[in-house]
Amino acid sequence: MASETPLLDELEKGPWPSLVSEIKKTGYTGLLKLYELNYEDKMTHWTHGGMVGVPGYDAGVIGRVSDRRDILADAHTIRFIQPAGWFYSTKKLRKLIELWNKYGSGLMNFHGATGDLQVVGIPTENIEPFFDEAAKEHWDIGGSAGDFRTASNCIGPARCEMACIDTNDIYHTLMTDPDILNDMHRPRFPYKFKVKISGCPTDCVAGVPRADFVIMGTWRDDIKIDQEEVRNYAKSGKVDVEYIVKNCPTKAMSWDGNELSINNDECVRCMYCLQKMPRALSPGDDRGATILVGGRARGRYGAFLAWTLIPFMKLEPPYTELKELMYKLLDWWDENGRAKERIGETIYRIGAGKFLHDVGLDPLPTMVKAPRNNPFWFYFPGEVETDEE
Amino acid sequence: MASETPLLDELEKGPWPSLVSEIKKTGYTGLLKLYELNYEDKMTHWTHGGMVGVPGYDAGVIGRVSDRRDILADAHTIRFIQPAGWFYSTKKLRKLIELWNKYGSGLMNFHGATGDLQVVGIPTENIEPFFDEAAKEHWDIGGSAGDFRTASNCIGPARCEMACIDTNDIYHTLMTDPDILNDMHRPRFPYKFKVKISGCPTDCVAGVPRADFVIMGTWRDDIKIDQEEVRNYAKSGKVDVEYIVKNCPTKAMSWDGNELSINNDECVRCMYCLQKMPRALSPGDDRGATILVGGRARGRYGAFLAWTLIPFMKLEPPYTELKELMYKLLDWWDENGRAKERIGETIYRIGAGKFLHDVGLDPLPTMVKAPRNNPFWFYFPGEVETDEE
Amino acid sequence: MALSFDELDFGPPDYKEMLPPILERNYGKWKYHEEIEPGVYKHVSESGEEVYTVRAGQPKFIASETVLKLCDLADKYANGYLRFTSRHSVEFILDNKDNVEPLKKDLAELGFPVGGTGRTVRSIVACTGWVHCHTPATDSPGLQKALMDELYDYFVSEKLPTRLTIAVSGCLNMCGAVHCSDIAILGVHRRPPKVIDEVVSKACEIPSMIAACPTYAIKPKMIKKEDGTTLRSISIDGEKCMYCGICYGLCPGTPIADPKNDGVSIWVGGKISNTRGGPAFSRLAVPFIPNNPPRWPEVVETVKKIIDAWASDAKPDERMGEWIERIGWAEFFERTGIEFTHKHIDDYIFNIRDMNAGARVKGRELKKFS
Amino acid sequence: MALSFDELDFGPPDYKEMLPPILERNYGKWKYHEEIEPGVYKHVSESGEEVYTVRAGQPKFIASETVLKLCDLADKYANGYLRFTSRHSVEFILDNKDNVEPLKKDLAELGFPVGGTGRTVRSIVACTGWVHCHTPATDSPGLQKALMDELYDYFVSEKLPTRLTIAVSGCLNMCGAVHCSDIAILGVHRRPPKVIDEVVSKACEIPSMIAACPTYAIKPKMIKKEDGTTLRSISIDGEKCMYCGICYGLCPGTPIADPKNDGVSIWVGGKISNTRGGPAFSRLAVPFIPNNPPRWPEVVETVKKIIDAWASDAKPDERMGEWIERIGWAEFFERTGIEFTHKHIDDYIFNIRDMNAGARVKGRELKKFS
Ligand code: SRM
Ligand code: SRM
Ligand code: SRM
Ligand code: SRM
Ligand code: SF4
Ligand code: SF4
Ligand code: SF4
Ligand code: SF4
Ligand code: SF4
Ligand code: SF4
Ligand code: SF4
Ligand code: SF4
Repeated sequence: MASETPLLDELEKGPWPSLVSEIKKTGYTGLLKLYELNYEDKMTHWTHGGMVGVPGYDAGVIGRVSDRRDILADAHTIRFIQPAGWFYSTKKLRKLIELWNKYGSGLMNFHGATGDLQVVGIPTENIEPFFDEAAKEHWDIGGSAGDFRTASNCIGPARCEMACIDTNDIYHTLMTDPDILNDMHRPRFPYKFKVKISGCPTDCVAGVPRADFVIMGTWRDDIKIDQEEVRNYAKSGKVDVEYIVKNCPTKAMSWDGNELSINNDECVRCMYCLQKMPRALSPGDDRGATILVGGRARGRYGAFLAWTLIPFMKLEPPYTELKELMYKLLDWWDENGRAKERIGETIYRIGAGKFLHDVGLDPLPTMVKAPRNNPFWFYFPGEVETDEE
Repeated sequence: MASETPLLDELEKGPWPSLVSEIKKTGYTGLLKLYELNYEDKMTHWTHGGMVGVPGYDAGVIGRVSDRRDILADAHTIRFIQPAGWFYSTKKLRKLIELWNKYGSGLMNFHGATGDLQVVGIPTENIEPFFDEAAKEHWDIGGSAGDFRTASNCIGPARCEMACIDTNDIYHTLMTDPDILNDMHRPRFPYKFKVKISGCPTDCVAGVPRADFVIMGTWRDDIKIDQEEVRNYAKSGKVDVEYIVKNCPTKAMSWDGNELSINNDECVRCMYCLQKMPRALSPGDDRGATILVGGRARGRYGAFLAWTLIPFMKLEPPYTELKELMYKLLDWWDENGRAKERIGETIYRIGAGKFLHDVGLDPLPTMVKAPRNNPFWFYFPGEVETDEE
Repeated sequence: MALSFDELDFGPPDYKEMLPPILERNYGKWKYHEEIEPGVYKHVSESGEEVYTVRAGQPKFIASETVLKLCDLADKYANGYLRFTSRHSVEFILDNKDNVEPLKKDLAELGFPVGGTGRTVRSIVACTGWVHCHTPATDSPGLQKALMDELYDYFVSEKLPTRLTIAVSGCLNMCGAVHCSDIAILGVHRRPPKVIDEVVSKACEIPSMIAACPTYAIKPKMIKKEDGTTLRSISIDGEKCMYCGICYGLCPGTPIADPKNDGVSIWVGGKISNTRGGPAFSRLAVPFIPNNPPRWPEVVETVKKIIDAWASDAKPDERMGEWIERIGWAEFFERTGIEFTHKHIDDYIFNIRDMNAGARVKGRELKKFS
Repeated sequence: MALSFDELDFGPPDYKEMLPPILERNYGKWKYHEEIEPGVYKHVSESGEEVYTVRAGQPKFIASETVLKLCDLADKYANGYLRFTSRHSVEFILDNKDNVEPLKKDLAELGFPVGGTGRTVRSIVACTGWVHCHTPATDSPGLQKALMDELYDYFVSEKLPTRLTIAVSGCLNMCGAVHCSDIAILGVHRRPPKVIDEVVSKACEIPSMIAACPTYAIKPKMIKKEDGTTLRSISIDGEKCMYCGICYGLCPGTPIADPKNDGVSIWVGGKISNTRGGPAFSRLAVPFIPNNPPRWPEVVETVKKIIDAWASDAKPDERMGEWIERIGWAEFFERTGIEFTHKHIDDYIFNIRDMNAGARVKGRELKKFS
């Protein structure tokens, strides 16, 4: 018998695990047909499914409907807030899967690019009972629309020697904060607001290009050097110490074949040398975080990278200073942002100087690569003499 | 008797030659008073003097009137096209001065920032008779307003071993071209159009930041090296060859203490090494020019630096290809430019890709530092399939 | 029965209850790590304890049945815990070195490739695409599969100068976060949405559409019909529209999908981490390749060509963008045989800063381009 | 009697008739040059001939009487020829080495400083300013004089790491081409032009004003007067105006000069030539210093401070901007004691590219700014 999905079947070949085989393993046959049709027509047959969700929540469920209702009608996506660091016990997962198989398609996504645990393909009428049961197992729904999105964090101190902050604890504290959860589940902002937490400037959670607010571990004092281990690396032949020294972007290192020295004042904590020689080098002890603002992937003015707002902030539970800063920015943005404008764009449009002035932060030379090169600026009221009258 | 210009008198002190003393040496007493008043009031009392000029010309005379007609009424500025390379014979200068003393204030400016020989302070009724006589001595008037401005050129082959093109001859050929002179004396463009000609990438005439069209000498073959002279430099102790090699921006050089070698494929003709060791290094023999477009000092979008349009063009008299290119750009700009928009801005607003397409030049990777980073472009008609109907 | 408000807003499960015990014991005490082989890390704690991580790639979507199988492996070898990474690999964290090989064997049986550490291609980040989204110009999950099949060897063994990140997004919303990847595949629409006036007038809220369009390309329009009645619809300014498809999300009357003109673009040289030169955007390499499902051979081939050019010449630790910066963009186009076109020259907001200001042209280009 | 059209458009005098004979003979044959002492170059031709150039500074404006004296010197020592440079120095080109010293002596008597070559401050490029222009916020020629008096020693003797270029412009039209200078002084207006409705309505062509404003800040306005008549005037949008003064050039009813608020800004680190890193813009150092004529002591002092910080630390050939790039902007502000303010952060078109993307902050700044 000829296959009903000849095109998709091609994607079952080859060594990489096949998403087509995965779809086939589920009972989500409507999707299989629709997906094949998409391949045949070289276009999607999905359309937006309008507002669907669970009572009390205005976000976190992505409405999906196909334009070929004969094949597949409504089949929505639910975003669950993932646990910190994407850690799971099989016990917890098995229970969720049980419920998902009962109410939904059985197709899952570990994880969405923002970080959520996503389950895809649930008819409208099943959403509420499914969530009722999932909630009892402590699975809460994540973000969508103009809200505080589900954050994400790198593995941090759980398994990484570079971690300068407790990424998991910060994440969990934020994601269980009532204000934040309220702002996640009831969108009120001009657009989405994403937070990512990396334990060090390596940025393994990709915050700089993708998050509106980035918390990135760093340290103020000196890189710790174990000279013996440096020599071991050099001797082992596996690590070329000279080459690393040469590649240091600030030329802050020197190596005489026996002793490595680092000019910690010049070092920008790029993490290159530490990552190449983790046995020998480690972050200092005076740890905290750099706070960056304004990243996003696309947008009216193109992509933005998040930039250094606060060079260094000590971070201790309950992270009150952090949360206050975050809400200071959110409030400013809420007041000044236009529809569909991310905070970085609002700052861009209004001007970083004005933004800092408004939120009461000091301008610092570390915020810029270089000062402005054009004379087009304005004065705050009071800076300029007006006519006496 | 107390001085009438106590403030300006302060500027007669000090070792640098004083422009105040110069003004005092002329008969331009009205200016002295007005200028003192400007210092007293901390503002200018000059206003624009409307359209003044000589019959047949619509540019080159800058109308000046003061708002204190009791002190000084009309006193205009005339721009004369300077000779190539700013070379003068005293004979020629003396004759001009004779006429200027007869009709004008006696105050001069060698030179205006664009390059013209400027004479400042002539009443309206004297302009015509002055120019009548000056013209007989072959002093022609330069540019102003939306026209082809007086060009300028570095000393080039007249005295510089770096010169790869004949800057003086190119300048003189352009500045005596009937089309160009017509476009200089009868403004018809959206805004000014400035041309600067440097004999090599050292850009001693500052074309890149200031000219709409820059002609810059360069060469295609290899830098000529006199190894003996390199060794002499090294031995002399006056030149640190190793340091120069280290500072080469493309790391194209190497020096073993005896022999200097250059990877001419990597070299970007930055001129650093040649300027440091002129006895030893000189430009290759296959010479021509890089053509750049779009520089300007200020403007709606801030300052622009001119960028590499044509990496290499052979330049031989009568420079027909050069002139044709220039007019191709001028025509495009004339058609597409908005009022008060320099050509670089028109290209910026419309897009360099579209500009190249329109004028029929090939896009080259040398035009950019890096390709675009955003997906926001459009397709030319014909590139996209339309609906069959 | 709906939950009462009090029972809402409780947040994610507590990670502390799901942390492998060895990680809990050594939390914040890690001293160093070593890559043992592709896909396997050893982390050593100050306490002396060692932990072994086995990392495997997975497909963009996964059946619950398969997740249960992963759970089985976690129960068998990893004390009942597993985790996923920021690039969506799955990780098993072992407190017993002896479990590494058996686990690898079981994963191989399940069809899960172990790798993606060190000098490998990392797991491709892909968005939803044709599987479940309404705006894609191409199918990211399918492209992920087609590419990874071809690059499989680069994932399971270390043959590259350093890591290579690839991301795929179905459209310029860039949910696959493509814009800072070593190589990025981005679906492109090449025409603004069609406007089907009848549908717009019947089914759509025009003011919301106008407000939602990020480029202010949508304007209201009134059509006088022959029968004397009027129809309220919209018009889209083709010079402003960025082809984001957001309006289609609000209104079935403005479909953006266009089989004849949709396709794929390729971008190169982006980077995220602060290491060495710091973060950088990916830059346009190929503006358009038509969609050729199910396996997009032209895209796969071009990606392969780019990787080969880089891999054969880059120095150790030199990421794609760092390599291009060293050899120059002109040379990149030369070596990959990719054509440089008008579209490579930025004509968007910041373009002027990307032009080659001054006359700095390499000797080799002076010869070539004259 | 006016010239007929045929007699117009003849262009500049022929330079060939004004070229010193030794330059004509050796045109295009120069082999190398050497700086003999500050202000004196020797150029050697392939023919073996040597030419000596003596360069001197001059004021922005010069009396014809003084030009005649320069002509006298040219006749006496330089075969009746002289030239000026692109930075407005005057040069005497001598075919006889023995003329160098007597010429220098005569120039000294005339008060013309010989120098401005090699590792010196170069002649300051200045615009017209209060001497003859209608838009300045400060007096460039006066500032040129005040600065050069203070920096005289740096002009006549070689005490700097390399050349230092300074330019002064009276307003943001930048006729002194300040934007790519090691140090730039730029006059700044801080308020848009005042609008004097009576004058505008009587004396000005409103449509031309609207068309000429580069920022589209001017809009027409109608005022109903008490006597029932109306007055046509304009309004200026203070958020758009860039303070260029162009409207005042067309209309005396919109004066831009404002003694209370006009003053001077200082910019650093620009560069023109393609050497090493290539051309670069000057960047804001000091946003505002009030006008303090006749000698602007605060400006002079700040410039001196900046030069000293650079000169005491820069490596050979390291221009101001290259030095700052090496030490970092935070360090520049630290060492000069100049305050970093909101105004240093670009809020104009391209600003986002100037932000410090990523978390790359030097250790010293992490300590300082926390
Ligand atoms: C599911 C997911 C892709 C995936 O398969 O991984 C996704 C899917 C969609 N994204 Fe996204 N985005 C997803 C992560 C991202 C990311 C990556 C990230 O968050 O790190 C980005 C780029 C980063 C950023 O925010 O700049 C991203 C940028 C967008 C945008 C552009 C937003 C912007 O500010 O420019 C849109 C359009 C919009 O929201 O207006 C968008 C819109 C959409 C919509 C909701 C399309 C729509 O309007 O209906 C997609 C729903 C598809 C579906 O059927 O579920 N998605 N989206 C990711 C969310 C899963 C999760 O919650 O974990
Ligand atoms: C005389 C001179 C300054 C000097 O003392 O050296 C000068 C003087 C004036 N410039 Fe200029 N500019 C002079 C070179 C420049 C330069 C430098 C250059 O050409 O290399 C620039 C910057 C380069 C550039 O073009 O971008 C320059 C950029 C401007 C601008 C801004 C133009 C723009 O495109 O943004 C204006 C305003 C305008 O024209 O709209 C302007 C306008 C003016 C006006 C005409 C103001 C006005 O509207 O009446 C000034 C007349 C003053 C007077 O009384 O003569 N001037 N002007 C220079 C011309 C002398 C000559 O012909 O040699
Ligand atoms: C597990 C993970 C974090 C997480 O919580 O999930 C992680 C974990 C580690 N990263 Fe990462 N990185 C992870 C995503 C990233 C990302 C994000 C991304 O690719 O989207 C980046 C930024 C990539 C970029 O710059 O474009 C990232 C840039 C790095 C780097 C810097 C690479 C460089 O170019 O210099 C290092 C250092 C190295 O590899 O030498 C690093 C090193 C490490 C180390 C070795 C640090 C340590 O001491 O343990 C960690 C384990 C090894 C490894 O290579 O994966 N990690 N790392 C992520 C694994 C993703 C995956 O499945 O492949
Ligand atoms: C005479 C003049 C050209 C003219 O036709 O008028 C000229 C002539 C020479 N320049 Fe220049 N430059 C002249 C303005 C410039 C300018 C334009 C400017 O400053 O506005 C520049 C660009 C400056 C900049 O980059 O900001 C310029 C950048 C150079 C450089 C590159 C300096 C650097 O930073 O690397 C050199 C090479 C050097 O000095 O080693 C150079 C070298 C030279 C040499 C030595 C070349 C030679 O072989 O003869 C020429 C004579 C020595 C000298 O230092 O002046 N010339 N030179 C100009 C003298 C201006 C003056 O009175 O001071
Ligand atoms: S960001 Fe730093 S702390 Fe987090 S996983 Fe990467 S290297 Fe470790
Ligand atoms: S962390 Fe980076 S900047 Fe600092 S010393 Fe190491 S390589 Fe250099
Ligand atoms: S630009 Fe080149 S050719 Fe002209 S004077 Fe300067 S160094 Fe000589
Ligand atoms: S001209 Fe410049 S780029 Fe070329 S070799 Fe010399 S220093 Fe290097
Ligand atoms: S990138 Fe486009 S196609 Fe992919 S999930 Fe996001 S909106 Fe959909
Ligand atoms: S596709 Fe996007 S940009 Fe185009 S009209 Fe629709 S909403 Fe606007
Ligand atoms: S810069 Fe301003 S003040 Fe100076 S001449 Fe030009 S227009 Fe006049
Ligand atoms: S000063 Fe310039 S920008 Fe301001 S209103 Fe007048 S013309 Fe426009």
